[in-house]
Amino acid sequence: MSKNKELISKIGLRLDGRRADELRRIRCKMGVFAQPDGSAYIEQGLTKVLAAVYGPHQVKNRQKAQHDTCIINTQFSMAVFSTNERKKRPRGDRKSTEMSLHLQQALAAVIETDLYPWSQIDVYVEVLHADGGIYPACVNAATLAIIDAGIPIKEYVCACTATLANNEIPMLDISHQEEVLGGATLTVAALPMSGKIVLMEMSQRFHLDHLPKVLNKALEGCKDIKVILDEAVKNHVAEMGSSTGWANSRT
Amino acid sequence: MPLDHKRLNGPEESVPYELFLRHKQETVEIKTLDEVTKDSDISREHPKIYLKTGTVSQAKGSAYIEIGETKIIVTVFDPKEIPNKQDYSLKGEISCEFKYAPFSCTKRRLHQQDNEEKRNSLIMKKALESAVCLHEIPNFQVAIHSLVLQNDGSALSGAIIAAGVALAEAGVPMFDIITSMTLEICRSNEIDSLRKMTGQIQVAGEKSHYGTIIISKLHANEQICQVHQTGFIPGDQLKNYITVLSKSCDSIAAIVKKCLLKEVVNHIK
Amino acid sequence: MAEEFKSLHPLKYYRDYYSHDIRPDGREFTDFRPVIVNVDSIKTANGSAVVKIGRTTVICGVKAELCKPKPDLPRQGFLLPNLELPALCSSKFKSGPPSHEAQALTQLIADIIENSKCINLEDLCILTDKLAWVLYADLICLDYDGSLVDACMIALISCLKSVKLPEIDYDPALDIKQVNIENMRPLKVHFTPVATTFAVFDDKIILADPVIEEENLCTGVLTIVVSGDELCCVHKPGGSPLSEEELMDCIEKSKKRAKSIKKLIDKAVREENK
Amino acid sequence: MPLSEAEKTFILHGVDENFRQDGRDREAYRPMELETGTVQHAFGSAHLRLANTDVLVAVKLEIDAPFPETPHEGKLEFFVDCSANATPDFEGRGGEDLAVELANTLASAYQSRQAFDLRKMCILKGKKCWKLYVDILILECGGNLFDATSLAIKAALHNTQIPKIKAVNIDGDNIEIEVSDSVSDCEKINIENAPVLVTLCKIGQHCIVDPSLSEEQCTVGSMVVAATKNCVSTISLLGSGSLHQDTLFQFLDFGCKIANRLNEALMETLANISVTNENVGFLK
Repeated sequence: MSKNKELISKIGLRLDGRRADELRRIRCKMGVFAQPDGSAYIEQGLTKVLAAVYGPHQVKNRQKAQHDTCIINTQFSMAVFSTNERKKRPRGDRKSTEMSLHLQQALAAVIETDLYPWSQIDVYVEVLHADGGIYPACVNAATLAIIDAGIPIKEYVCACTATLANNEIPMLDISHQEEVLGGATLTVAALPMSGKIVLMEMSQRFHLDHLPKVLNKALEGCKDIKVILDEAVKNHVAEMGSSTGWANSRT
Repeated sequence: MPLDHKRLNGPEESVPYELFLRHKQETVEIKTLDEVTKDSDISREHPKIYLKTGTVSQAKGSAYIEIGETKIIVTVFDPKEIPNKQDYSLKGEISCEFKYAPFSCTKRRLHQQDNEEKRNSLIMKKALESAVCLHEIPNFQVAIHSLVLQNDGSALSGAIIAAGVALAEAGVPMFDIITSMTLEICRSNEIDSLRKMTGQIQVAGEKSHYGTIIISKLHANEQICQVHQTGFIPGDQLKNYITVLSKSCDSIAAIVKKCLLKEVVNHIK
Repeated sequence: MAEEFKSLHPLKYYRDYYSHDIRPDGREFTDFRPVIVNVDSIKTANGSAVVKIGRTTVICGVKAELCKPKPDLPRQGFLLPNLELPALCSSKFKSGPPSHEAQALTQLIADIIENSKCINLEDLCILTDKLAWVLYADLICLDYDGSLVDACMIALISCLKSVKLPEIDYDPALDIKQVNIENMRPLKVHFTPVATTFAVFDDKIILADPVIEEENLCTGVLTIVVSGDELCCVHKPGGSPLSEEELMDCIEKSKKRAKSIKKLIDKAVREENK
Repeated sequence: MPLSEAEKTFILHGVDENFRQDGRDREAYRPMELETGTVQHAFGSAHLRLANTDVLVAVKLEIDAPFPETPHEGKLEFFVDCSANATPDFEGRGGEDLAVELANTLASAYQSRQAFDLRKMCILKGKKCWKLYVDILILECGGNLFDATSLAIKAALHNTQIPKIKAVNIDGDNIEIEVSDSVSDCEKINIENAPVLVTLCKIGQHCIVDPSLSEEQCTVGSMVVAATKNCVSTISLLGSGSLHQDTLFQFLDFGCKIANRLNEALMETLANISVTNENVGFLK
């Protein structure tokens, strides 16, 4: 665990100059594309993800249609140039299938699926640049895209990663460099308003004593992200609204 | 490359011996571009073609063609229902497979279809789609398989001509006779000037390769149903080339007609 | 009428013929179809042959390349036969990776070649542990009308007999290879194994050189490979049991046929070399 | 979405009058936005948006051994990925046919030595060369994919920085290549002759360029012409259907003319793009 010690310097700064509980800069935009029903772009540090939502629409494969709920269909894909080493295929490998599934599970927790029986919602995410925390960025982007599409959700679903630095300090929003150097990474997808955890995944062995600390940190991160996303949504809606002139109408 | 468990595997790596030839031969006969385009006889200059139907007894329709030294065999089977199709489609489909035999080229070909073969399959499919009355075979698929036994240029054109004849023999309804011709343009030497470029129908020798034009033609209405070109050719010259090719297609149409007539006469007897 | 009857009641159609001691194509039970061998028709290959037995057509082409011998067999080159049953030869095959049938037959052909020792793999070695020839012998069935193994073996052997390899000057110290294509030498083929296929119909009638319909309807198939006077291989994948007597009778017939086929191959190769 | 006969007639008449649905004339493109250097860790990249068509191109470099047939040439490979973001039809392997067709057309357009000289990519004859991976990601499909992609590729290649080779150490079969890691010590690729693809559509009696999705439905025949400076490097008919020879020639002339114009506009834009600008990517 000697490597771990270098993750935070004596004066409490991380490799990229952040403090332990700081997120990377998040920049996002909704409504990037015209053709999908909803789309969003998010940058968390250098990690960049595009998400597009189509639907709700008729179920493509009729046999899969459900009479009481809608199907959430997700596809995770990584651009071949998104990593340092060029990838051979953008999708179809085990990791991306797993990612699609996890994304689907996180979204199923918040979307009001019972409002759309016999229908299907497609959520596609495309990673343009991978620099750690791919899954959280995908979840956050997908949340924004779903809001952009106007699909009712129970609340935001946000995701964040956390780890333990120097065996004592919990650390938030891990970059790729820290992932490589550090130990176990905890990925949490949560509903920050109700404080419920939707999905939790651990990359390595981890002492149970440390779990509460790290988990709390990750949940705090989710809450911080929610604030940022919320603001982005409000700005977007205000922008869209003002362009249609709703703020000025007095009727 | 992943190991092929379904075939016998030899050494991991082998190289063609042609790479180490002591005397590199100049096999390409060279003509300057001006000569070619001025030469009014060029339309008759396409290589000798031998065309025969009914070569494969197991198939519904088949044809064997020789263009110069190029030898191709094409078969057509009975229309089958389109596989993995959920909705009813008003138009039929064509599926084309274009394959070189492993020993057909100077360099050994692998068993799996490579990019060139896939591209040729696609060009062949597009060309034949406009010749076949697809609306007469709704919801059905006609499979066309072509195998190049020896390649000496114009393989794709040969496959298209032979496929047209094989389709006719199989009784698939068609709008017209389809023909095709390839023009390979070769460079006399390494100087990259267009003036030095030479043109000639059907030249072997991949080293001096400069560009290729292939057209495919339906004759009753003078329609060009497929054109594909590579190389770097000035627009006006390209038009000349296409005119030349189009003329040479006309003379092939006569051969195709003769072959089909023979087939019909044989059938009546 | 006959065509309709044949496709509706194929078994009865054939039985009716057989009860008159004749086959639908006019042959007697033990008659073979005519064989045509054409050698060296593919110029891009190092050796090639097209063989027709009746309507069954097989083309074989050999491409020679250079490689390093295997470390455990440093004095040997490679001969890799491979049978393709492409979708174009019969409607029962699909394009894509080789079918089970193609894989099984490829293995059978490779075994026959190895057992008969018709090619000495050491002839293919140029320099021990450094350089050797690898001969890719690709057999492609162009028309599948029964007795495929027979056609494949004739095609492969005539093809190997037509193979000519250039002389190579190899300097192992500098790793310089020089190929002299003006000096082409033929490959030595020591033996001529010939395969003969029989079909057993209704457990009793033995048909020589069956066509595809006969193969499909019969109750057992038997392939005998003979090289000169020696028996190389008997391949009988299940089906009707045969008595020893019947078996010996088949072997005798195969021996006779092997002689005539060998003559045919040699003649074809000799004419080409003239 | 399929169009009705009346809608098709409307489009047809518009083309006849040289005044299309969106107010363009027959030779006009829709507005384009181009940004280079969008993908930070690629050697070169470009992001092009043509109306609703969105294409991202990144160029990656690797050191590889050249093909034995062309020992003095580098390698160039096009890979097209149709993202499902563009349309749900592309999910899974749905976009593969289009991707292969596009990659093939690009490969044959860049095949000629005059169009793109791969000999510059050779490091050591017969042993080492650069391999260029041109990866194209299609993020949104609003018609006219071929043109947009070719422009983006040309811009990405213009943006590409090939590191200089510092030293080559040969030790028997072992060849080690030292690559300069300084950002300033790079070479540019000459893209002067790199072809531009122009999709031409015949509607009624006229040719148009840059068809929108609804115009694409009205065409009786369409063709891609790859050209620069009046030299054609690839022509290919799209879809099935046939043309008369005269129409073909009309296409060719028109295609060359438009390609020249496009190429000039692109080269001018590329010359004026400032390198220092912080890129905005999708945030704009």
